[in-house]
Amino acid sequence: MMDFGFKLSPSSAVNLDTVDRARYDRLVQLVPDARTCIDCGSCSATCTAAPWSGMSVRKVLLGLQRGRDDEVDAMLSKCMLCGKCTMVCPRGINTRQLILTLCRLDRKGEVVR
Amino acid sequence: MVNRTPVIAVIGAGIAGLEAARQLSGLGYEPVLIEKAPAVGGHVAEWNRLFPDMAPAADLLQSLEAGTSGIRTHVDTEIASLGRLKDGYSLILSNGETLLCDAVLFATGFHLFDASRKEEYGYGIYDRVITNRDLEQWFNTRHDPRVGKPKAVGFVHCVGSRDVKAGNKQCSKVCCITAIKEAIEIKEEFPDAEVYCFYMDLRLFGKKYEDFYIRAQRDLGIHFIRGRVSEVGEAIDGRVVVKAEDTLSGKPVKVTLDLLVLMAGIVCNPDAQHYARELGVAVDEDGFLKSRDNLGAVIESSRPGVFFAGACTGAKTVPETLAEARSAALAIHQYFNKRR
Amino acid sequence: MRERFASHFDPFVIPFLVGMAFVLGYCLIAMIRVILQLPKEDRRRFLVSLITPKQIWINVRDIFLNCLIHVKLWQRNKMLGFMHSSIAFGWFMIILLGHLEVILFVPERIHLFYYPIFFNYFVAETEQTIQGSMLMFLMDFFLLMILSGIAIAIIKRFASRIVGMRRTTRLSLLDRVGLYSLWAIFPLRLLAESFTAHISGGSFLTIPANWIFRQFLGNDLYALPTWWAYSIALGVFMCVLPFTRYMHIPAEMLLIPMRNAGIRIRHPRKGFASLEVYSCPACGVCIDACPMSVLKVNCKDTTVYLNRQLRRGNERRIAEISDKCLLCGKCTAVCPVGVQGPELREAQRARRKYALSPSYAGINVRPMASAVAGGAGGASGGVLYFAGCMTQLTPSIRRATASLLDKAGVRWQMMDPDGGLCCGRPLMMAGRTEQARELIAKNLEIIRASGCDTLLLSCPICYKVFKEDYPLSDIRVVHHSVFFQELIASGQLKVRREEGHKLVWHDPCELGRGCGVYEEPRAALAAAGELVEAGKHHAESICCGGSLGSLSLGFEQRKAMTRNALDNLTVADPAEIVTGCPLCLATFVRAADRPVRDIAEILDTRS
Amino acid sequence: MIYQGKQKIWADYQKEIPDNHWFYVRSCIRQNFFPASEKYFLTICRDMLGRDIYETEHHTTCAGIAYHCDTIPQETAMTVVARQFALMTEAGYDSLVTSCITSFGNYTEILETWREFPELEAKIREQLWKACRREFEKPKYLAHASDLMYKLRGEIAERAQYRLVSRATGEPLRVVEHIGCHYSKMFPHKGVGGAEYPCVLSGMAEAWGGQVIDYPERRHCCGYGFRQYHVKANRGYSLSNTHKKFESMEPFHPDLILTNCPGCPYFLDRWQYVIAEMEGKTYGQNGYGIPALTYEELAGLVLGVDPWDLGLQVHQVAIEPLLDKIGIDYDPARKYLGMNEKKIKTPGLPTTLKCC
Repeated sequence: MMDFGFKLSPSSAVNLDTVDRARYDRLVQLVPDARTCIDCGSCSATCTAAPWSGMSVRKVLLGLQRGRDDEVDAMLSKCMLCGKCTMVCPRGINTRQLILTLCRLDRKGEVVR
Repeated sequence: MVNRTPVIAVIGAGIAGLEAARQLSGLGYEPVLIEKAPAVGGHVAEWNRLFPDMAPAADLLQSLEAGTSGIRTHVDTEIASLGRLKDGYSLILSNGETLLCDAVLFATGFHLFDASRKEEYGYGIYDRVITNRDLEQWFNTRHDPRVGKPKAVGFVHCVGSRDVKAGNKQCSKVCCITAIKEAIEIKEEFPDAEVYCFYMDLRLFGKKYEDFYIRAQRDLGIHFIRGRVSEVGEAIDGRVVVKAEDTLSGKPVKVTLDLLVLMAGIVCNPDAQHYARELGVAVDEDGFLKSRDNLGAVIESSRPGVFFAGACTGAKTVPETLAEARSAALAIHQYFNKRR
Repeated sequence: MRERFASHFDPFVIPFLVGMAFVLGYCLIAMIRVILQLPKEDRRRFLVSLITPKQIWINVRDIFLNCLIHVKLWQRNKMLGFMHSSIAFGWFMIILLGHLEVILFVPERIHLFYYPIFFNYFVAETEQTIQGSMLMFLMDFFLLMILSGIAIAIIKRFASRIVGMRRTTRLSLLDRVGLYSLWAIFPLRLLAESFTAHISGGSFLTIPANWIFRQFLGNDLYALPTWWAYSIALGVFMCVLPFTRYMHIPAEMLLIPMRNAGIRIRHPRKGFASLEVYSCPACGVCIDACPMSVLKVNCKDTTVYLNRQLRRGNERRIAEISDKCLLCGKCTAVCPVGVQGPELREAQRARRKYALSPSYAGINVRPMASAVAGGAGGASGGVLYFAGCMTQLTPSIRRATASLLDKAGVRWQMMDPDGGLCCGRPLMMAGRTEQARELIAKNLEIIRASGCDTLLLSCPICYKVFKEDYPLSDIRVVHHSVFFQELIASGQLKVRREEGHKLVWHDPCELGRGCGVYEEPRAALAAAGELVEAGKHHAESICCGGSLGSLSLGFEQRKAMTRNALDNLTVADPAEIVTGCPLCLATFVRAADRPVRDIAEILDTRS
Repeated sequence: MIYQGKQKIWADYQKEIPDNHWFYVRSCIRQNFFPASEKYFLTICRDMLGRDIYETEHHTTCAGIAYHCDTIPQETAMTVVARQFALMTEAGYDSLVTSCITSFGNYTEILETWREFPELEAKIREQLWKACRREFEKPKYLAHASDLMYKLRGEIAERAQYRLVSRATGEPLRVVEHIGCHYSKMFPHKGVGGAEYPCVLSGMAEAWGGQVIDYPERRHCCGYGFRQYHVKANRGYSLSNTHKKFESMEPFHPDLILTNCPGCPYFLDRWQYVIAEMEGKTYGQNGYGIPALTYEELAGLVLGVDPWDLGLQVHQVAIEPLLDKIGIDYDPARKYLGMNEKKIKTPGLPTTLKCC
């Protein structure tokens, strides 16, 4: 293929028709409350790990629904399970359970054995 | 004041007019209902079920109509002109009748925003784009080829509300909860469908509204995307391609839907403006009728003897409208007591 | 005295012999397996302890007190204590006396297993000597004792509330077989001995019974069948024993010396863990004790059911039960055997596989370390105060602690003024020990850099992990309630006592049961007001419901537990509820009908 | 698609377009891109339809490109535009028609700005006077050349020698329209049919026998975007925009793309080659591309003008399959003959995109 010195840039748009939500779907099956997130951001604001990975349960949930798995995994990589997010969540979501469950799922949404 | 029973012209026989007329007649007055449409009931008559208890709209109307059975009602009747008299008002109706009355109650309600004015959404152009009213009609009749058996459904909040360019900067108040109600109903009807709600803010202020929201999220998995739909296109199979920004992740999103429901907002009724001008009653800058005071006298106009009930002064829920109708009746009662 | 049969044998002993052989063989193999499954160093330590004289004495004492007398049960519930010890001790005595009889009267038959058990069938007229009638009396006495215990057991089974238990376990089929055969053994023995009492002799129970039976029946035809029935009941019981909760009888006898040797759970299923599981008598004391049991749905997630599912290998339920628990440790505190429910669960959690494992190796703590370097005020020594994650959400604790330290003139500095890393305890609780170690290493770097000699914690969750899992032998790790109590006692901190102001102390799980700190905070509080106790307190205090231990409990369920814990705390109608844990505080504040404060806040306002 | 719904909207967006006496201003770049288009606009209007259209060699750029590239302030552009108005006034015309969409947008924006801020207009008048001693009247009517062509579509259809219909099947050709962004997105009421469903091009295509097809990304920019293409670092972004449009229209199998902007046909044409070279993908039938025509070229074709006189040989995408489909006569041998009927050079053929 010919090199023109520039390339097609990939679209930043999320196509909800094709986005792979397998991990999210399995997660909400196991932790149904995860669906009730209202993106208030309390969890991100209080997060102990946020300074090191931008961890935010809100963004994790959103990223899963938008097919941004790499970002999700990067955020989860520094979570210390300290439980502050669970304490502050106004919807009473058990965010620690959410995170632990998520860590057990592979990209296809299967629980690793 | 003569010793006959005071007559009150109630303009509009929607739920506000019906309830006010019922109360007025109970207080010993003679209300006269004037309705432009061929039947009473207004917008509620077009609706299927009402939040928050999902009660059939027909039940509410039935009880209201039963309460107004003995009241003089002109349907299919417009008002040709209104005039002020020394002690009252005169209305010339389109059926040729002249009505002399001692007080006028505006129960003129609202207009549903004409969704085709938001051209980018393609209402009236794309086959799969309908409005909240169309969907309620479908719930009532189960007949609308546009609905079909959708696998993906979108709801666009704030169509014609909070939109300066559409000429309405006000919030229509009830669309958020209506959208969630309808989304739940659709999901219950078509459990396999993915349902998306595109919202700017979710304003769920009323009793049990938040429960609807949580139910929609947790039990039904309805997707809420914060972002206004910017444009809608039609794919080759006639489905609609919807573009919006998911403002919470800061990314544009695109989704192909089988059905797009536009939550047309509540806008002022131009007829009411017209009548108000004829009577010398003030109209607010948002086009709705202007209350004498937005705290203590929402149901009173700037003129004695002219009262408001319901959505003619701004978007209202059904219970708010009914409460206003009752308080308007009481205010009219006090008005006559003072004159006596 | 004479032996009745020259053959010294009757076929009816066969069921007993079969059962005996089976159960002995089974237990021997199981014991060897458990010992072999221990890690090498644990096994050595255990075997050495078995031949250490002091340990032998302790083991014998503990086995006697726990397995036969059931001291712990007596302390909790006299009725249950009596029931269990009457059966266990009575039975033990009957066996012992049986052997004594054989040794005294027919010592040449001691090699016959069944002789001590069926002595009265094989040997006649033993009551005619002084020893004989004495032994006969004792036999009847202990049989009566057992029968009274059995009677209570039967009542308990059908109306548990009478013996003070709200809930008991639901029995499995084999458990029922075991139970009914156990119930049957002793009445059958009474019958059998009664039928032969006019031949073999008897005492105050058996002779009158024999007399009555003879009035009705007038012959001995029923004697042999009842001995058969007695033997069969014994045989059945012993054959099903390994598969029922009664396995706890032999298992506990191994558990006690092993625990005394300091063995801990290292593997979720093997070795000591399996021994604990089999030592569970399924008495169900933990069901009532468990804070989750406020909601009926959780009753089946208590430790007794964990043990049952572990025995059955039901992985789905094991995972569910392991994740739900608050790890408050109350089940262990009340357990007559001392089964470590939380540790068992943590071990199950640790076994889990993850697709994604966080790593903290990349976190640079150097800025935090250099911020505390050189100790408070530049010199080494002094107090390093680590507030921890949860205290960030309860700034009042942090402020009060700082204020008290200043008032007492302590040289101190903050380890995490702008927030720090987590202590690692929540990861430990979730079974992610490897990750917790990484965090521990990072925090150590900061602590070492500070040069402090005391590490002060206001959060018991942190306190426990710093104390147990951080290699900090040269640094004193102390909870603020203890530290302030010392300052008050030494006069460095003056606290005004407000008479009549009732304060109740809530023992946080991690501080009380977790680290054994009960008295210091009470002493400190007593200096500030009138200390009252909760309904259940000290080791039996009820978890606030907010514990990080539970991985799956939802908010709504926790709310019910919090309310229950608050009801318990307010029985003496205290003016304020005081605790020493930011998580308890935050949890209680939401639901309490009166002020809830940290001990530091109370002391700060009174000093 | 509900056609009546569109008609309802079109009814709301009609503009007054006088059908004679126009002052014509050319585009800066079209003569290089598609040199015959402007020439044939004048030929069709003047010679075939007998209209009076005036143009002068004194007119300059409208400065729209510089304005949209952020290299000059708007006031400068206004003064340049004021000079064009002066030329129009001096020539005795009051209707201005522009060849370029950006010019049209620029003129419209300036007139609208003056309407809102009359003091700015006064200032510009003063500046123009100082600069070149000229005075001007604002045009009474401002139209884009495609507006005028839209107005004349019926007359062209009457004189048409070919219709946009497949000769083989009798089916109407599938036409994709692409409106220049500056045509009506800024001021929907200044364009025929508004901004969402403009009918300026679809009206022509339908009048000449074609069938207009809508596709989801029809509103999207062609990708030119001034700053995107001109700055090489952004050029991939320019290409990506075009690519997005082609991906969206692909399932509809369009026969041709009709445009009314200088840049659009150029980028919709040339980027097809670049995409083919980069991705190995072509969007027309049998490995060809989709021809992107200007409205003048299309009008010329239906009126029977020789394709090579219309300059269709300078398109990257081969035009012959379309000509064959309609049944337009052409002489392949004349494709690369110059004005003097002598052979000019034949371009090299691309590796992926099929060309004749």
